[in-house]
Amino acid sequence: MAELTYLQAISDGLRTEMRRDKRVFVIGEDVGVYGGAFKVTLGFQEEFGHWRVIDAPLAETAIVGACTGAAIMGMRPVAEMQFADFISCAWDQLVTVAAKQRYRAGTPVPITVRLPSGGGFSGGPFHSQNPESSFAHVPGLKCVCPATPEDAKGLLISAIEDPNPVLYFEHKHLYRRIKAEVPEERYTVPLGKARIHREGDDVTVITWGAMVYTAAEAAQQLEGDGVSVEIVDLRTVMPWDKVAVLESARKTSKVLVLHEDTRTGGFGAEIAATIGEEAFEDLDAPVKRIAAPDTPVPFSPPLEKAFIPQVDDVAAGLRELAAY
Amino acid sequence: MAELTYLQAISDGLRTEMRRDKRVFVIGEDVGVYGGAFKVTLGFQEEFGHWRVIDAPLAETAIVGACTGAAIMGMRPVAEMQFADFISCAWDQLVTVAAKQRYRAGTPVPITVRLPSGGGFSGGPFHSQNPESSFAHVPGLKCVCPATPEDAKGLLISAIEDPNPVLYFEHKHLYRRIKAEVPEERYTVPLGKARIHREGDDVTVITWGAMVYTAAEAAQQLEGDGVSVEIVDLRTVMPWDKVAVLESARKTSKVLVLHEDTRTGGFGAEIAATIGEEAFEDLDAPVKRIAAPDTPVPFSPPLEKAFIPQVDDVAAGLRELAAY
Amino acid sequence: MAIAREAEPVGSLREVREAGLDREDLLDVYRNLLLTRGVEERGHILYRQGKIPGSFYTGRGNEGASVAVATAMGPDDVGTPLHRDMGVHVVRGVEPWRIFAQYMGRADGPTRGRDGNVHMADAKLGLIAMVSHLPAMLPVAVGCALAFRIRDEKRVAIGWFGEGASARGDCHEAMTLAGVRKLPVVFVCDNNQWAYSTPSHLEFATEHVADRAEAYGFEGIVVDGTDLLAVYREARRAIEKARAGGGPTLIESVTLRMEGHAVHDDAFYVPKEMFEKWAENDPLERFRTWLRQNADMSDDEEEEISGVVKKILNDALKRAEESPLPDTSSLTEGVYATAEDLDTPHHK
Amino acid sequence: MAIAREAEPVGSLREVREAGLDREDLLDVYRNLLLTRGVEERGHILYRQGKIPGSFYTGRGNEGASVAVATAMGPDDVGTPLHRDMGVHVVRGVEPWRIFAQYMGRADGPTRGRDGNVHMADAKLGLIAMVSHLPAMLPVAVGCALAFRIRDEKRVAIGWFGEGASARGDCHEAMTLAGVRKLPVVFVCDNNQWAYSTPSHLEFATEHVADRAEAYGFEGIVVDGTDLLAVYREARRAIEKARAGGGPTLIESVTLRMEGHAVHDDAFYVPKEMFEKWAENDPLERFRTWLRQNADMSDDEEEEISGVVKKILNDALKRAEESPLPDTSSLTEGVYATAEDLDTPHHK
Ligand SMILES: Cc1ncc(C[n+]2csc(CCOP(=O)(O)OP(=O)(O)O)c2C)c(N)n1
Ligand SMILES: Cc1ncc(C[n+]2csc(CCOP(=O)(O)OP(=O)(O)O)c2C)c(N)n1
Ligand SMILES: [Mg+2]
Ligand SMILES: [Mg+2]
Repeated sequence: MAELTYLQAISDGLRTEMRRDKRVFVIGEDVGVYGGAFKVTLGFQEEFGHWRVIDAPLAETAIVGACTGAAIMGMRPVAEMQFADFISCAWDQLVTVAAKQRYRAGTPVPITVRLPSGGGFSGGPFHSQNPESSFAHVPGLKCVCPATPEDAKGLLISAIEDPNPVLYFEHKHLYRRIKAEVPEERYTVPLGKARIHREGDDVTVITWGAMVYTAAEAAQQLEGDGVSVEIVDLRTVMPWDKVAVLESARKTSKVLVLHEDTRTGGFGAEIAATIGEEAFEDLDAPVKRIAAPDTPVPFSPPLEKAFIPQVDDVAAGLRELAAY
Repeated sequence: MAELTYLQAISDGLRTEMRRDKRVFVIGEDVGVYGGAFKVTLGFQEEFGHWRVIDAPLAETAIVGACTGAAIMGMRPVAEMQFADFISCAWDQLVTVAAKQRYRAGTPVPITVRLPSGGGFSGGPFHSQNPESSFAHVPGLKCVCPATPEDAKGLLISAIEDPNPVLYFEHKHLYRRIKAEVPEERYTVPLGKARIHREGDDVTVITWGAMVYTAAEAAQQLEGDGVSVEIVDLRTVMPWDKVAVLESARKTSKVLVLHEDTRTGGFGAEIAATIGEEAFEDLDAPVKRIAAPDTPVPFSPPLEKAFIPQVDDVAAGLRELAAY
Repeated sequence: MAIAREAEPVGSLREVREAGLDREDLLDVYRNLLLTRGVEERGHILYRQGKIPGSFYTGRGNEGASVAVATAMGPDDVGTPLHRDMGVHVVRGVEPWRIFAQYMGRADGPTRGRDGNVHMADAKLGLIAMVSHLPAMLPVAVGCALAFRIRDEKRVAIGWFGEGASARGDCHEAMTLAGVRKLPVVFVCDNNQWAYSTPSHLEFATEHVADRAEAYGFEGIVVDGTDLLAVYREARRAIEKARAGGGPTLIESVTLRMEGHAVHDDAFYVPKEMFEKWAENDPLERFRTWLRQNADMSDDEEEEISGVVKKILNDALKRAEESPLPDTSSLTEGVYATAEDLDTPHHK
Repeated sequence: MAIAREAEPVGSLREVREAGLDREDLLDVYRNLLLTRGVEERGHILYRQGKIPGSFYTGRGNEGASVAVATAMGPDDVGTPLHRDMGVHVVRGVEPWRIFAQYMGRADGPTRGRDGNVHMADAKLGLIAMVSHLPAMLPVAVGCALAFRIRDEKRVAIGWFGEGASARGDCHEAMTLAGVRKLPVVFVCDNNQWAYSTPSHLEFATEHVADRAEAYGFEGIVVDGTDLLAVYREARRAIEKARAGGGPTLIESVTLRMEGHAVHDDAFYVPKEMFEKWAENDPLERFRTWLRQNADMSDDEEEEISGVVKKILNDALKRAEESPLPDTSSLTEGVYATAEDLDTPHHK
């Protein structure tokens, strides 16, 4: 085991899979010579050559569409969006072609799209978004949102191996901030299985990505109040682990759903609605949602801080639930 | 008052506004000489000339982007998508430019995009979708989904008048099937105000678009069982009338949320989650959702019928709630 | 002034032999051409009989070009044909009964009733099912070519698109990527002069779509799409050029869409004289005449081929009508692929 | 072989007068040029001082071209400048202190702290704020031109884009629509030879982006972007042509991005000799020299202008630093516009 940052774990996962499977290739803007805007593929072109680490034109539709074609021809493409925000330029290729091809025509489209996402460093409205909710609504797509280095590696390998189009949201704010021991060998973390980040008895937080750490700090605060908080890290938003969520909801009877994406129509609504529908009799309080407000992500630090759910916001929500 | 079909009411609203306001123009594929794929703008080019009824190239990004520019220059553009499904090709222009311009730069973007949507006639995966949920999640956009001819006209005029980007989802299955008296003069129906389609005491259905009629037929069935069903027609999905929804939820204490779009992450989740959060103490049963399953819209009649929520499905759901 | 090269018509049998088709092949081509038109004509009848749900599209006027390009493809080449390219499916060997089953939404159509019209393809035959959104399949075709390039395979991908759809960004991005990487792809523009009701001059501002090829760093060719053999020759040349590492070509095949956009459209906006003029150049009639004049196709041969085609169509209709409607229990199956699904010829 | 016309360099004062600039104007242009560079240099210092959150971009090398095009615009013309086009904001009259306030995320920046960098514009000055997504503003610029055409106004829209962004579909769709409708729009490609780390030959397969103009039915021009006066002349000509109903032009202004993509990037991938060669053609130095040689700019004049610029910048920095950070109570305001918001100069 080596201690790796979240970013290094992503590189490691990708490199592992590229070494193992010749069908895997990487395509994206500046992924070659430059090693990618965040240096995830630094050194990859040297190792794998410029036909497996492809500097693409500034053309997201071509990148994703070409991945679809290559995947149908038996490759395992991994596209990098320079920022998750730019996936909006390939929306049609994903929802129209990649997502529906298996159902309509029986043709699987095993592509992975890596999406550096999330805010917290004044990236502004176009370099900070968390667009997973939009894609999770589209049947045929999968959405992965790792929170830990270990998951980052294992889930990326699963995503590449998966026979479907998978959007892999890597949270930029975790890139260099989060470090942990990561197995050196190849391993997979299954898509669709949540992880209990912290066990507790009184209130459950359902969350994913960078918010796992926000929730953990808030849970720490609540310890002082004698409230025991369980944190469920979804790990993959689509498919999402309903079983684990309902189990924790039934155990604590009080649930907070937390995400960094904006509130209205965010994926938290699906989770809250499902809990409300399937665990109605077990709830001792309304399922509460904490999420960003319904605005673009603002640039200026005080605004951005007010936008992204903070530890104190979560702690307050937990207290409210505990007291309900 | 004249009896108009839903489709004629849309034409009437558009024509009314174009006569009144020189800034209003129409752009889309085949909207001119042909009068649009559904003939909503039949005769418009003769009346308004070919610079106010513009046959666009097959280029949805250009259409929506050009509307944004023209709107910023003081026009009131109305774009027609040939089918709502094709709006996926203008996703980026809507969510990146139009939706965020007011918040970021203070520049309002008063555009209306007309979207013939919905299934029921074997249109298949690409001519039947109801993409309102995807857009309702994007702060800065509004989503209108009229169910009646009267609303179709009044809401379209409101959409055009509104200083924001408005997506106007017109349900193709209502086009010629639904007729009603429609005032001849100009009038508006406010965005964000639901309409009680039918009053009732025992169970509430929250829905919009073509599903209003499905709900109404189901409610009729339930009358025989002595169950009184209230139907709230949202009319606009964004902004949505939380006050009216919560009021009806509190009155009946049992709520069914119904939509034609697919279930997971559909806007019904937002409504159900909100009711669960804000009317928790008033509920006598879990908020139930009925929606299409998470698949593309299938083509073949038996599959499509199984996909789109039917009267019997809704009636069964209502019975279940009534018996809870 | 066209920038693209305008292709010559095809003359003699010798010329055609040089281009790779012997007499036997030519009779096969004729059979495929008849079958292509026959499938669509029978489809039209089915539609009028109320047996086809939804709408119905044909490629009338484009049969020759679609058959020609498919005939020029190698067995391992792949393509993304569109709604006017029935000939491609026929030439690659899709069984006609499955096409009728597709039209009628039956369980045995290539999409098992999940999609309609020509929104289908048999992956085993090297075809990828089109989506409605035009021309979203072009980047996909380029991706196939990219895979071939990465693996250093001598295979070529063909991407079809309409002249109307050439206005969309997907067309540009696909050609840009193909051009800068010199990928083995041939772009075939079915220029039938109308995009629904919209004439070409409202879709692009050059004389020909192929005039754009140079802007992407490759060659553009304009060919008369009613001249099957000329289309074949140009497609063959472009495909072999791509196979040899010469990069993409854009072939624009000019025809007229001889019917409405779809069955509900009477095409009132197309000048009558235009239809009359192009009716004189019916690709089927033109090829038949050529075969009689240049390849001595006899009455007997002609009759035999028509007979075979008629039988195929009759049998196909019957078999398709016997195919059941899909079972609703299958509705939610297969939205996501499983690992076993990857066990297709292409994924190996 | 370039299809686009290659513009000549500009020579004498007389020539420039003919193009519409008198000596006074030229000194103003010089002032704007100094101010443009000054704003970005001071910004860079602010960044290093930790006063600018997020990242920081400059248009070093492109100051001349951006000032030139903006100078050629008429007062009622509009535009969508990008991240290398600070000169446009300066020429149109955005007060430098507001730019610094924008950089620093202060309440008085044009976006009130909601967006950063050059993601800003003052609508009253005829500019529309860019989004990050490139080149999504081109269809918007075309839409402005469409409004002018519908209302029969003699106004022109300018849409800027980078040579890298020319690969995206938005570029194609915008030019297609502009071309078929002959709209009064001028497309200005800031070709600084790199898109982040990606060289042009991986973005497009022609020698020049402007070679594509013909594919859209209009003229393409390649101009040396370090030659302010040549860019001015070509922009002026194109703008007046558009105003007169002559339709779009695509001007490609060739420069080198003289710094990294953004402040964090040391541009290791750009050959050193390339920087050295282009450093000899610094647009500011080049214009200054020209003014001294052709318009007799004196030491006194030069000093005066530098002094004025320095004072503007100093005052601006001070005022910007006094501007408060936005109040978090404003966070959720104004996602949606109200009817009163439409009461802007453009909406009347
Ligand atoms: C992105 C997109 N927008 C709109 C449509 C609706 N539509 C279907 S076919 C068609 C015209 C296509 O014209 P062309 O590309 O010339 O092909 P043709 O049908 O003439 O063969 C249109 C507008 C579509 N299929 N895709
Ligand atoms: C659609 C989109 N994809 C990716 C990016 C990330 N990005 C920002 S600038 C840039 C390079 C742009 O190159 P070019 O168009 O040549 O402009 P330049 O920065 O060189 O002036 C990239 C890839 C973006 N802004 N938009
Ligand atoms: Mg056509
Ligand atoms: Mg550049």
